[in-house]
Amino acid sequence: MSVTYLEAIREAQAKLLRDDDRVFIYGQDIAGKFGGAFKATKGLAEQFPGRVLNTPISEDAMVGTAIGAAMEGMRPIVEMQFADFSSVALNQILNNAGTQYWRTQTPCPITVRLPSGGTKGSGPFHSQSMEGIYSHYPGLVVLTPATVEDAYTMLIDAVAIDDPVIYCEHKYLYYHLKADALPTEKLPIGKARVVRPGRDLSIVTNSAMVHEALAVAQQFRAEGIELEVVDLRSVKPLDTATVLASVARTGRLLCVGEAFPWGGVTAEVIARVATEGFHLLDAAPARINAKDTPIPYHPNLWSEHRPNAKTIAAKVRQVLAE
Amino acid sequence: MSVTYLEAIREAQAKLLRDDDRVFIYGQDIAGKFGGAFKATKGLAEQFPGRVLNTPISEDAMVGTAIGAAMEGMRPIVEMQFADFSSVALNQILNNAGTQYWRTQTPCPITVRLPSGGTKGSGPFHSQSMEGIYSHYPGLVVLTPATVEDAYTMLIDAVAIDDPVIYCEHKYLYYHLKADALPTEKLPIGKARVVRPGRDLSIVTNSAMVHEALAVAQQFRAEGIELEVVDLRSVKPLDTATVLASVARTGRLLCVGEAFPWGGVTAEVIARVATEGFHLLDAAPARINAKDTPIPYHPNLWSEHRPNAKTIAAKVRQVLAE
Amino acid sequence: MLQTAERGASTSKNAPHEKYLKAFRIMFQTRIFEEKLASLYRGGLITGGVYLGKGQEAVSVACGLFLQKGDVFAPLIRDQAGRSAFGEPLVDVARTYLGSRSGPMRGRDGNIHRGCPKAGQLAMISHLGAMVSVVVGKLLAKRMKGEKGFIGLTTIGEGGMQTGATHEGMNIAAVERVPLVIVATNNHYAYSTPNDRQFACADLVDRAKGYGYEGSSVDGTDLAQCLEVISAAVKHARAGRPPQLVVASTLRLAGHGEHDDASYVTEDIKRESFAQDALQRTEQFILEHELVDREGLQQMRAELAAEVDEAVATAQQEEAPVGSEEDWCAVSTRELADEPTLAE
Amino acid sequence: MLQTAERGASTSKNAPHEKYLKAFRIMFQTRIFEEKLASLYRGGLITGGVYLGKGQEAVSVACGLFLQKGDVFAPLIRDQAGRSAFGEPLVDVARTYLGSRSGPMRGRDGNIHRGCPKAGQLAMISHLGAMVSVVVGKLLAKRMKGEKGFIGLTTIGEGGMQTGATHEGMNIAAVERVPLVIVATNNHYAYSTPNDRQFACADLVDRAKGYGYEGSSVDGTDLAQCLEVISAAVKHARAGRPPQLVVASTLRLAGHGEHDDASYVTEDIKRESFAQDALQRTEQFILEHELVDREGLQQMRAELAAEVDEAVATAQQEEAPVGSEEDWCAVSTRELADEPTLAE
Ligand SMILES: Cc1ncc(C[n+]2csc(CCOP(=O)(O)OP(=O)(O)O)c2C)c(N)n1
Ligand SMILES: Cc1ncc(C[n+]2csc(CCOP(=O)(O)OP(=O)(O)O)c2C)c(N)n1
Ligand SMILES: [Mg+2]
Ligand SMILES: [Mg+2]
Repeated sequence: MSVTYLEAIREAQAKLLRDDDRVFIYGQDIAGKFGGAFKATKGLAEQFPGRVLNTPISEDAMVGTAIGAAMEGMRPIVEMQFADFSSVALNQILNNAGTQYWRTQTPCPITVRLPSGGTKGSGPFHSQSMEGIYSHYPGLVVLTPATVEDAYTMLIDAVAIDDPVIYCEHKYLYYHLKADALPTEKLPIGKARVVRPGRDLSIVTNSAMVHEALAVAQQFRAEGIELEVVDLRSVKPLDTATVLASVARTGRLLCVGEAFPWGGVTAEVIARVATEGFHLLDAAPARINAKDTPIPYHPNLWSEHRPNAKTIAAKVRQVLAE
Repeated sequence: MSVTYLEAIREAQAKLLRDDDRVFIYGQDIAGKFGGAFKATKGLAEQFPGRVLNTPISEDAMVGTAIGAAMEGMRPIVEMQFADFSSVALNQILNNAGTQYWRTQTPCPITVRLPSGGTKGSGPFHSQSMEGIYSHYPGLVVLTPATVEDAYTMLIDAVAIDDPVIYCEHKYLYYHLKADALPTEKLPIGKARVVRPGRDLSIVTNSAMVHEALAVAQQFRAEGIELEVVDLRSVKPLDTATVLASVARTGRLLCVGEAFPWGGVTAEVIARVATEGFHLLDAAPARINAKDTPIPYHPNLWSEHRPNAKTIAAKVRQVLAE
Repeated sequence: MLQTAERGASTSKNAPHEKYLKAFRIMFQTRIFEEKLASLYRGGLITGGVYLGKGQEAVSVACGLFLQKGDVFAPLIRDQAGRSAFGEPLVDVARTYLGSRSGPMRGRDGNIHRGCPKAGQLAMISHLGAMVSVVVGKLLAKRMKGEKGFIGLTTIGEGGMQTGATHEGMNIAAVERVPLVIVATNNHYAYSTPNDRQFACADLVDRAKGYGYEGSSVDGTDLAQCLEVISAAVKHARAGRPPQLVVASTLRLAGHGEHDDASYVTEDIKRESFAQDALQRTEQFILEHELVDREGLQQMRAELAAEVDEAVATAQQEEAPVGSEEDWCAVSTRELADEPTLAE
Repeated sequence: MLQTAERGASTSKNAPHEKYLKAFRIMFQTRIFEEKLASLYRGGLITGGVYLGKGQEAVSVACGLFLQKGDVFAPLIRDQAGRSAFGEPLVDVARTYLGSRSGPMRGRDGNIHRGCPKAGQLAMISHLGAMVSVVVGKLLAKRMKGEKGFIGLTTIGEGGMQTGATHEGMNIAAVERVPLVIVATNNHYAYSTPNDRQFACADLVDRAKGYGYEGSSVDGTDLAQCLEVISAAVKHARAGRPPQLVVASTLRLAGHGEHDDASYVTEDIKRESFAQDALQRTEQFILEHELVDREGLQQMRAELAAEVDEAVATAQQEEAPVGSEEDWCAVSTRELADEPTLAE
């Protein structure tokens, strides 16, 4: 039996509902037989009556309701239908959930699931990666699982955390990623993972781009070049220590991100390495992001808009040549 | 006669209304004798009947209405009462205004004025600096004038630009900054300015922090240390060339920002210098931002939360010591 | 699914609206076109979603039919009929679905996210409700520029009415007293969600009063009623009366999109009067009243299908956009693009 | 500003509500306290804004007075009376305005942005409407946990009703059928903005039906009516009837905040019946009906003022927060704080 990334998310939620009375799931089209636009809650409403609830098309109120429930001791999981629609819930997330503990010392343990990232033909409003925006503000934990195992354990951990968690699950990975079974081990939240050890250059990345990076690393292996790939897993907190240790080993850094180019995860990682690990660098660090336009609908455009194995490889050569 | 930063904003709007029939101003409490929470439109409603309009408390609709008017050929200026409230208009700004031209080739020349930044006693929801969030998404121009002269000319230029502009005016500067007269010259939008030439270290900053940086530079002068201060003026587009030229002169970089520490302008500037000007750096670059908590109400806390002359000076010494 | 004459009784009594046949023609072509789109989708020839208006062609066509040059139309996902009635070329629909670089969206956006603002038809963003205030802005600007006689019409679903954006947009329209018509189609599902998880009022038309709108209800399966009620709303808006809310009742007769088998739609609801197929009802009325005979309809179908086929064929022959030739610049002021070199 | 007995006639006829005197006492103290706050502000002893409830003490006190342990109260900016009625200690108000580190907000937040969620009183964020859905969530959770008999009450202004957040929150409350009471005070100004630029319906209570709420209107200057109508709404919610919308009519009798001279308030509106001072009306009623005599009122004032003075004095003696001792960590899970070293 194999488990997809999407199934891992569903299984994690099933386990959470089973093990903890305080958990409920709140979102659009997640209940009934339907089980969500991506089927991440398929079967759960029937299995856990009254705990998987459909909401009106009201993202602000969905999150506000979750905040209230969390302050009352529950552990709500909010499913956004697409990350992109969380833009209309952003005020509740940043200003209400994010400030609650600091202002009132009342924990606000909500988990907001954001189906994120690009897939073919999804266009400007069903493809966004918003982790950079949520990480900028205080009070939130922002996660971007890149593997089936992490999708599972990090969601379970997210719900256990006493703080608001933005859980960015990548839609492209839903069906593309498979593992043999659900994991029995885990890395704690807040720790990055060296997914492929290397010698010549560190690619630091997250979410779906981890897999592009691995493909590139595989390519370079044939040439005797060993790229190290670091999967950030959590972008806030960001595990600077693991990143610095990697750069210490390789001396070279390329950050790869699927989000827009101004700011975001790649800027933050480079800023940290430059400020805290400047002398570890043997060459200028580099980064590669999506282009600075809305995410295009057409596959021909989309595949050029996001970083891909070709553009990443070219950037790797550039950094290695320095 | 002297002109404050706030008066410059009012005068710019008066001139815009006078010179261009397409301009109107839309916002809460901006009309009548009242003239806005900060009086940035004082007198304008009476002088330009029908062109300075009060709106309901509906930030999303305020921006949506401006978008429609702009697409129809007008040049609306939207005043947010505080930058912080633009969080509930963010969807219209990012996803509607920001994508309009790329998607439909219809220009969307709105200017959204965001009274930004901290002042004493304003607390978590009346103090925010949101330029980092708006710059992350494509399609917008994001400006942060730091002087009376720039407040005036950049607002006039903003309205002339065929694209959506986020104009972040700093509330602390409203009354604190004075010039002798309105400017007769200007630097174009998109260009940074070296406000103080130096030799030993470049402080790259924007908005109110420019003045903290200048104060620090003044302090160091006594010790024979010459700090160069670069005012970014526009954070998107970001004038990398001017920043790099400054770092080329000084070999050392400190970025100072009033926003939250994860991401934002300081991360972007350091990432650009590290990637494009690595070999110009004689020491690790550094940055200093606000703390990673909501912006506190109490002046004792607030003055420690934001960067200040003391913390900036300490950081300068650290970078110089390397 | 074709219903008995009794259920269509209210229609049969009245003389048909002068635009009845024209409306039917558009509805008919819309159905043919949408079936074509569905089959292209099933054949893997369309990337991304396909969203059909099946079941609400009568409401939608009426939304487009009474608009004039200078009016603003902001359709949503189930408005193929309205878009055609407003004058959107069929080929542009095909181009957008098929990703032709010659289409109005040039492959940058797809499917229902299309429009031509210069021609008065806005290109929706996905976030439901966001277009309402944009229409208000267009109307406000027209008034400021001294234009006269224009109106704006936008559509929304019973689900979309629950967004904050719709509320703010509807309210600001009334405050600005712009000539807006908002046609809300309660098709009893928002994706898979039935009405009891969407709102709790007896009838959405009750919202009209709370905004200072004039409200009216319409049987969305009855073309004659749709034409009458929506043309009246348009006329009222044009005459300077307050904004108009029209609430139509229908059942969505397709999946949310073509990827969705809509198995959550209950058998009970399919037996409701609002579950009738507006197109079939219209066709039946036409035959009963001998406005067109069976043969005429056959011929009409052939003509309409030929137009659809031509539009699709044209779009299919056109070139797709090419990444390396694309202009990756999101601002119109090119010199203000941020460091194009950063994005590889 | 004191009005004639005729204008208060409706009140004088009825026997006073059992909580009438208790309510008056709180209103009275609120006025004394707010005058004190205003004078501290004028003396430069308060940093940041001061927002008074002058003119709407009757509505506000009624909002707090019928709530019980286990209920949820989410007050807004003009609810000093309601907060006191709900049990907020005066000293916590003084502490928050004066920035004492011992207050519930410990100097981190100020003035009206205070609360004690553990005691059922939420701490508002500024964004108007944002608290509505938070109350819904509290109520939903209580139901899930098996609690019984609780309700939630939140307040809003006529301006705040125009935000998308209020709309979504009100609607979702009805969908979840939680026992919510929302008391909207139409005090005819939102900061400087009069109603004609805020909404265009005849009466905001007309919104009730469109959400499936029960609606009622109340003269906010008449304490007896406020007690009656709001206690009824609370009772209805507690009994499981749909959410309740109460719309009160008043005039804001202070500036938006104490920095604002409110010179935009027209002379005409000050002559309206809703412009009466609820506290003065109540006092007059009490004297007329000899519930308390003048001397008793004098004595009451002295007692209430002494309590206020004590609260202020206590807060003033307490220490201010100190930046270097502050715990700069926004998450409760300390090990998940992001690199505290980054922030100097
Ligand atoms: C703000 C927002 N949230 C979620 C979605 C995803 N979504 C697209 S269509 C849809 C259902 C819409 O239902 P309704 O408004 O009733 O229109 P219908 O599809 O029935 O015509 C949803 C939830 C969206 N487009 N916008
Ligand atoms: C979303 C949002 N926009 C703007 C503001 C700024 N603001 C604070 S109070 C206020 C006026 C509120 O008016 P109303 O709701 O009528 O309440 P009142 O002050 O009259 O009690 C405004 C505009 C805000 N707090 N939230
Ligand atoms: Mg629907
Ligand atoms: Mg008000």
